[in-house]
Amino acid sequence: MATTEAEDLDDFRERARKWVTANLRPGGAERAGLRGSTDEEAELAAVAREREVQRAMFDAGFAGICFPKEYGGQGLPPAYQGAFNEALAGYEYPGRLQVPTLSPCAAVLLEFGTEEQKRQHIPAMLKGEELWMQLLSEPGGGSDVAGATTTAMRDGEEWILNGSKIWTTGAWWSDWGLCLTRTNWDLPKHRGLTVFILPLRQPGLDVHRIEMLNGSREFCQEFLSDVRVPDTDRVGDVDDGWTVGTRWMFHERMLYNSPLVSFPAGAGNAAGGPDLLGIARSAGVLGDVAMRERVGEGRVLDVVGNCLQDRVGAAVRSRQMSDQAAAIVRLFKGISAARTRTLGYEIAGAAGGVWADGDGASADAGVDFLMRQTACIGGGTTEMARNVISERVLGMPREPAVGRDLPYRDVPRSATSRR
Amino acid sequence: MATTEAEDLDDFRERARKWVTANLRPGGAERAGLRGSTDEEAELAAVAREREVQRAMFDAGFAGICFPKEYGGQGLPPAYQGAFNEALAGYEYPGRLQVPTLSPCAAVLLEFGTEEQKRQHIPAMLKGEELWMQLLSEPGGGSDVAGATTTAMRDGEEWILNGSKIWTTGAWWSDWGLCLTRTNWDLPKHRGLTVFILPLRQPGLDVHRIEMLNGSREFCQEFLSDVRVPDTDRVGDVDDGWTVGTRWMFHERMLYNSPLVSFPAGAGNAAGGPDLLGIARSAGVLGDVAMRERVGEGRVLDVVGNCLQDRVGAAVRSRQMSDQAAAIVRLFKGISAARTRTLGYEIAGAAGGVWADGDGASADAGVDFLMRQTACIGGGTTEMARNVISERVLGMPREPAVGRDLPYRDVPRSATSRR
Amino acid sequence: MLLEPLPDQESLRDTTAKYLADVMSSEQVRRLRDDAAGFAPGYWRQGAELGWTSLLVGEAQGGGSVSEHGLVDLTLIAHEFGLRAAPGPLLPANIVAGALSAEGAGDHSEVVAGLLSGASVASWAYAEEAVAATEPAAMACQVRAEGDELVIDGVKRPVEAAAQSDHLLVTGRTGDGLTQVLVAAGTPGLSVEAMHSVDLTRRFARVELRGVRVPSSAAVGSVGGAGAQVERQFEQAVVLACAEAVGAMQAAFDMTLAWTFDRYSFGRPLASYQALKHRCADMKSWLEGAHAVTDAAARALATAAPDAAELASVAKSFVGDYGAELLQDCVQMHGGVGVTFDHDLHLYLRRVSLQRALWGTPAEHKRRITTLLEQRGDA
Amino acid sequence: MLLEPLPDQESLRDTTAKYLADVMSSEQVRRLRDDAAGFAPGYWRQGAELGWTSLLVGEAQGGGSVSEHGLVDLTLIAHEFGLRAAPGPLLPANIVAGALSAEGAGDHSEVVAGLLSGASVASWAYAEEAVAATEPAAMACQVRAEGDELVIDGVKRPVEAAAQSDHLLVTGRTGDGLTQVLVAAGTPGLSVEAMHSVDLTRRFARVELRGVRVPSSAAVGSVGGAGAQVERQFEQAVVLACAEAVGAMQAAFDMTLAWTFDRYSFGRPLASYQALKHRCADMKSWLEGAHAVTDAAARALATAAPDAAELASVAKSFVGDYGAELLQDCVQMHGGVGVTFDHDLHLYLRRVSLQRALWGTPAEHKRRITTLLEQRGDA
Repeated sequence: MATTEAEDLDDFRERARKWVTANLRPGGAERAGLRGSTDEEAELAAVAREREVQRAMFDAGFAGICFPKEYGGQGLPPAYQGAFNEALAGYEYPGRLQVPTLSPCAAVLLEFGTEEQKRQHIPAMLKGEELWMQLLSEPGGGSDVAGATTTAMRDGEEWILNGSKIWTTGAWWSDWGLCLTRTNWDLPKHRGLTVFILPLRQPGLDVHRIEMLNGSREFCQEFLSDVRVPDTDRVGDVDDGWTVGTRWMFHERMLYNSPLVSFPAGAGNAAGGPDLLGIARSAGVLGDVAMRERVGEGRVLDVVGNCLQDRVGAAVRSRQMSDQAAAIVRLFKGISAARTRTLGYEIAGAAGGVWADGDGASADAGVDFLMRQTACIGGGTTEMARNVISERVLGMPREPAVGRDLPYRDVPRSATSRR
Repeated sequence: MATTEAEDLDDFRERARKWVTANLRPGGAERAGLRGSTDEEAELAAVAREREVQRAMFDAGFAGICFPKEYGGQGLPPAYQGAFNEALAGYEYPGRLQVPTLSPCAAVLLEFGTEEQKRQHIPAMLKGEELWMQLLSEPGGGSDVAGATTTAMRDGEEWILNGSKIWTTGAWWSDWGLCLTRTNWDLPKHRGLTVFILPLRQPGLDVHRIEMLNGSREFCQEFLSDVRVPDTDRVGDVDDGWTVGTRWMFHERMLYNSPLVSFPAGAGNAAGGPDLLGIARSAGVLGDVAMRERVGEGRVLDVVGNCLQDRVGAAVRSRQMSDQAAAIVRLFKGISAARTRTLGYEIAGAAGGVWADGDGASADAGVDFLMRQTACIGGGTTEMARNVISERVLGMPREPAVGRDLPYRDVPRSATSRR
Repeated sequence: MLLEPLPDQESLRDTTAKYLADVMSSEQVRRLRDDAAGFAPGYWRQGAELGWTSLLVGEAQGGGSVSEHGLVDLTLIAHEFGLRAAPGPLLPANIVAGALSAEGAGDHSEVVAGLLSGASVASWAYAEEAVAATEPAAMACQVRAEGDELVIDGVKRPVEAAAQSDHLLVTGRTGDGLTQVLVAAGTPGLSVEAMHSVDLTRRFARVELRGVRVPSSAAVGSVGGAGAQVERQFEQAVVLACAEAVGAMQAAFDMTLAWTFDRYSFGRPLASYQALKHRCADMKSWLEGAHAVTDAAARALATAAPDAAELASVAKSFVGDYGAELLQDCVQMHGGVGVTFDHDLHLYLRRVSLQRALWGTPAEHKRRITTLLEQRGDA
Repeated sequence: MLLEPLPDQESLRDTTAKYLADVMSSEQVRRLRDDAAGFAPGYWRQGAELGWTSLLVGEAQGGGSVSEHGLVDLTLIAHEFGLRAAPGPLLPANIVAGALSAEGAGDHSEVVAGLLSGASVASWAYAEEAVAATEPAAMACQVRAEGDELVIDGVKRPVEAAAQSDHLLVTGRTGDGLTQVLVAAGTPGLSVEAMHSVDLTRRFARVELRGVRVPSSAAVGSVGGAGAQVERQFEQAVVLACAEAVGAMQAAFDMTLAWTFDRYSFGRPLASYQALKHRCADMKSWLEGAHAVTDAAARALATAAPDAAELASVAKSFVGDYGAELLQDCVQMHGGVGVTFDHDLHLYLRRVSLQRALWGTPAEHKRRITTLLEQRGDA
């Protein structure tokens, strides 16, 4: 490793810039969010490339910049990660290994993992050898993460897991997962949970790829049938999983302010929205002032969303706002992503609903429109964000939760998740 | 009176048409809803004219067409009222004497009043001698009508009323009111109410005209200080006022389907919205397609609102929908009225915010915009309409009401209405 | 749809509802994704026997309304199609059948007979790229008379079921006027190229006509004088598109409302959350508004009422805007499962989105309404 | 506004906040409805002593920023104005002071001195009827050179505080270029006619210039070459309008949130209803977005960043659209009392609505953004 204790920030920045330029391909956030990829081979190739890049970063001393040295990191202050992120701007980066592998997964292990767990997994993550996923949402659960019904029953020094998790991005090409389970049905909801580490490729764990309406199959559902996990793979105390879960959620909220992940500076601000100007051009309506207004509106929302993210990020860092304020950004970006896709469909006109090969940007407007709500659902719905903002940021009264103190087995649940 | 038992519908229609043509002025619904009138004399003159017209209708046998003969009505079936309404189309009509005087006030008296009360008041209403108002809303109460805190205390054969009512249209030129009071604070909210008749011009009853932001002073607040009401002016049983109130609300919802009131056919459908085409013309943007879209959008909302009103009205009459479905129309029209005023302000551009004498239609766009929410507040907020639709029409669970069974004195209330 | 259908209208609707329930489960709709035509000929023929293609055709030609108003009857069928996101060229086949059998259309009885029996399919080649569907005068396709023949040049897109059609009714310009011509599949100079759409079963194509020659008798109505007929067809298409979209809105709303009762979150059914209750109330108001205005437009068009043109545009604009919002709200309430392929919701989302984009977008119809308002002011 | 103001910025803001709290209660604002000028000269002079008019003027001319960036400092004052719906010609006086003291503006030091002391007031005659404020090239007002004089013909509206101003900075066209001229009140050919506005204290007028003659030295900047300066002034005006509107949004939001806690309906505080909680969450996101983009635009403009023009338009469009919606939501939550004259809410509703309409509507700025995007694409 090339780093020395003494390397100062400017030297580090310069070294990072040189290394990135010499070793990485130009590009950036090319992952097709809403449109999804239907090409399995291309997906696997991209994963393999990301593992390579992560390994190269590790070898050059740029992986885990703010992770402790004893687990393979560099032990440097956050400013160094910031400098590296600036160097990354405009280049490929191993996004799948950053989120959720390094945060929240590695972040949770750092806080709650045993020494053994940390030594086993964190260096492997930093080297790109272990891709991690969060086994959190459940088919009957929606936004109610703590309502997990996937059950872990103790059997000597092992646990036996049964149930199902869903909305795991790319579980089919991943290696490990953090899994939230219910270990005690006689305690109230938040008090009977426990977190486990489990390998995703093992008997009894069936990964099913979910087809979305746009043909994308990046999300998975996992079915767990008598999956055995040694007690040494438990994270945190038995029945105290919500203490782990609370921090897990915290790391999720803080992603773009986290020093644990590498991402090109500004990537959080990448508009990622549809190219409304391009759609207007390909639909032949660039001369129509009403359509020009719509193009402008889309740009307004993108730019304001980025300014808002910067403001809230700064306020959270300076503790003028609590980290719950991240929900403000989540809400705004969700709503505005849905709106810009609607604008795209409006601008495309008939060509948005029915298109020919070679139509240009307008050809994507239809499917983007069909998928528009995913921006308001994935990663916590906008409704949940509104709850958090009103209750946690504005201090308005909490929603009455039924049976907060009842044994969880007695709390009403969706039919599909009743047992 | 010219009517005979034998007059058939066609003859009636023809006679009505001739009478209207010969006796009424062309016009129609000229009352400035949102813009309000600031001219007191003009308002009083209009009230006087309506009393005259009502009297003329009475003398010609066209008042109270569906009211019982013993109270001065004509005792005819609803079709006759419909025929008269058709004849009224395009003519002035005594709107202030229809609503709330004939419905809900007279309608409530017909159902719950004593024989004496009916004989005293209903003929006088039909002759235009008594203008009635509803003393219902209270300053601390908002949409929670049954939460009345205006108190009536029994004193021998009299009651002593104290409290305040608000949002009474034109109480300053009216004669009588139906007043919902609390007569028992030890019973739950809905069980300690009683309704009284009271003259609006009497010592202890102070009518204060409220100035709105647009200068209109048509709404009033009444302050009741030891107002004495004889027990003979009580409507319905003591503490059973909510039975009266429920029907009172029913008549309010059904106004445009009520055979008790006269109104020009189609008046319920009068757009009443801003003249967006006129605004576009006076703002000089009629050639701008984006502004043309806005004009069209306003028209869409007006037309759909009218179609919706017709559909729901027909469905309620044929009992395919409950009368609670009126909330669907109320919601739609409130939202669309607010939207069309926003469209007007957008079309007017700078001339909406700052205008010169002689600017034309755009000169009203600014104040209309400032007042736009009144369409979503007055006559029950759109939020209340959404509650009714979701709970009563769609059958979704009711909102938890705090202290439904507590003595009302122990139920939390707004500070301003606590006593 | 209609609050109080006549008994014959009810039975028309019921037979179609039962037939679709039997043969067109959502599983079957999903399977048709991979079917090149999007529907089977037998399915269509059986539907034709139930009256799917006869309602705009006069009795003399073998068709007939079950009420006085064939278009209103047909909206009942379209509504059922929407309720099931059913496949098949309902809209274009009917528009063409109606056009061919209209007074002054000329003799096209053989083609009409094929459409009535469901043995053949026809479509309307009307729309063009980058031309608002609300402005037929702006279309580029040319029809010119040469002796006893008509020669057509132009590109039409999208044309529904063009590759599945035995005949196309092509609308083009002759000078400043409009002309409609019936062109048989396979006529030299005619080429059909498949397009993609947001819908799962409806198929569309780009139709190119290069010096396509047909005999003068192929004209439907007068050469250069078909403007009024084209407008009527367009408004019929608009109303049918709305009726189908309203059916899809109704299905999606019902499904979503039921879901809010079944699904629990934080120990309470979704239906108990006021934010969702209020969203459902808004949706209900849009849904009833969409029913109301579509019915009003169908009635106005069927009775040639003076406000028919405006009502058609009002309906299309409203159903397009609010139908799409309603469907997206349904998706939101379902969460991720609502955009999975195995769920039924997207079938309706697709249908509503398709109908929003075709036959004039909401924006285009709003502009048309303003023009109509101005004309009324001028009159 | 600024998350982390410098100490000097904070003290600038605090002195203004205290002064306004002392002299400008909402009762006082309401009383000023009947005041012809909308503000008292003494009020303005005292404000000027607190720095209200000096921040865009260089130190050499007696002004000076408390940070590096006078415009950013000034947004703090504008924000305080918004928080109190305070009266006074803050925006035009500063724009003119800045313009007169800019490099190459010529010598207007006497006028600048008057503005700095608050002894005199000036305004900017920029807008014209039926010309988008975002398109100065379309303005009709003409300035032509005749010997040693400039002759101005045109009609400007609305001009803020025109009747209260000692000088007007008039922007007009000279050929294809723009020219700015300082015209003293009372100059022959200049007439000022009062207009009405949605605001309670801000006064506007229609200013007609018929053959108004001034010496060439009255030009501010070069004749026919003031385009860039005009654009800068315009963007400054846009940002100040936004900053003020954001202050009004903040005041209205805070007042409304408190109201939801105090007000009970059906035995529960309004704040406990999820539908209202979610509305407040949306409002909070708009409010923070408005703060964020306005601060970003001010910073970009103060530092002459390449995206300054776009950010200014984005801010104006967003604050205009969402500020108005936020205020109307505040009205809705208040119910009828929110539109009574005696309540404070309408003071903010008025201010936000006014700023929405002036200096380019949201629609006009969206169009401008699209043009900027195209230019960027071309570059």
